Amino acid sequence: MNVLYFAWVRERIGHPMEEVESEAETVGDLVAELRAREDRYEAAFADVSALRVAVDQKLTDFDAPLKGAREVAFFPPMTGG
Amino acid sequence: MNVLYFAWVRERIGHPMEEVESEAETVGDLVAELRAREDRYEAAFADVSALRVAVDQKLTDFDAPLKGAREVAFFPPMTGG
Amino acid sequence: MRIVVQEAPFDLGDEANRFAAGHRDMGAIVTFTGVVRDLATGDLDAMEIEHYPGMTEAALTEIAQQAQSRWSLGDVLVIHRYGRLEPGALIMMVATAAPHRKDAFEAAEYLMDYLKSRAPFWKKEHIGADASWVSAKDADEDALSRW
Amino acid sequence: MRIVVQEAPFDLGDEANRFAAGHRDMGAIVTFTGVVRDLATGDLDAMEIEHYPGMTEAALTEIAQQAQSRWSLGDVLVIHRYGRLEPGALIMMVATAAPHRKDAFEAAEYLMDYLKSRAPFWKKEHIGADASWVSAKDADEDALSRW
Repeated sequence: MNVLYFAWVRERIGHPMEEVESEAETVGDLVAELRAREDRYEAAFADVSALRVAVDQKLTDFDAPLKGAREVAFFPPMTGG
Repeated sequence: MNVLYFAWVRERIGHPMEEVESEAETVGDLVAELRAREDRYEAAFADVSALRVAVDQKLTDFDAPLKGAREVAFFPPMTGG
Repeated sequence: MRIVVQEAPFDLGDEANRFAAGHRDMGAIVTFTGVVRDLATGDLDAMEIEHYPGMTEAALTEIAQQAQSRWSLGDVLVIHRYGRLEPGALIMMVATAAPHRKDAFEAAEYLMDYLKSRAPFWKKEHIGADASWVSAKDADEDALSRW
Repeated sequence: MRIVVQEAPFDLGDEANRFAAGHRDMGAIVTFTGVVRDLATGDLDAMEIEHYPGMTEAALTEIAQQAQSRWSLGDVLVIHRYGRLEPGALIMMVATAAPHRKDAFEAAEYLMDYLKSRAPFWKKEHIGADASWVSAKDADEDALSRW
């Protein structure tokens, strides 16, 4: 699946998008896999309460299942308007 | 003093303004004097609760004193906006 | 603060742009525009608006000053027309500029609530040969109680 | 309903006039415009707005549809820019048209509250060589609880 990062999450990880092969069942499982990769992922995901997640462009939470998901995005709380 | 009428009060009385010589102490006293004049005044002032009054261009109530007043206006509840 | 009472039409876009251009240090700009709405039956010929020259300007100025004292505002604009207006015509507008959106919204609603029931305007509907004064709504009077 | 996400500037007056012209059967038109506000210190060079192409449009459309299902509205407009904006630039606007002012006001406030915290935009302030992401405000999250 494609994993996207925005704002300071993107800056900490160092790129806006990557393709990830994963059997993770939930968003939380995917986060655990990513954190185990490298320090910059650990830094980005250290405090999950400061993050928001969208699966296939819909806001959801870290318990959400990933079955069939094509796109997962991580970002800080939004500041539009 | 000048007495002004607006909207249906003006239409019932038949003119928008008149000069009135009066020793009335309050707006209510002035209304009583006007009602005693002619049927069209009686018709306009029959239900004072349906009317609003301004003295010298400031909204007030029927107990308001008229001492020194130069302009009194009677009209229905306002419908601006 | 700018208060305008006029018979002539005004251009919403021009007014909104001029108001916004003067307040680029404000984060939030709200406008409200009132339009002459046709009746459900579609047979309104015109809305006639009578006002009380002199008192109208004074009342609108006082309402705008009250809004400025209650909220943190950069500016207030009120434009209100009188005379004979056809369906679709713009009757009036208010605009507020504030550092934050809550102030801009609340002040605009306050201006509208007071302008409805405390500024000396009266509306008369013309339908064919008939004409009738629009009654004040209890809901408009009640709206003042929240402020 | 019209949802626009663009880098280019927009003209508030043109948009307000176009929106109003399409809704002369609505009695009430409300607009909200957000402006890049300089800091108190006056040294903001630019506000950079990042967004999530695709999701942004979907999120704004859903927010607008929610507003239309909750209030009696004739129409909704949302315009939001992204990219680098200088102080004084217009960031975004919403407009609502409704038969009555209460619906137009409430729907516009609802759109703004959701757009602030539920549409995927992120702001970054550039001050000289420094740049920092704007933190979400608790007050903005709390504002959602009233709906």
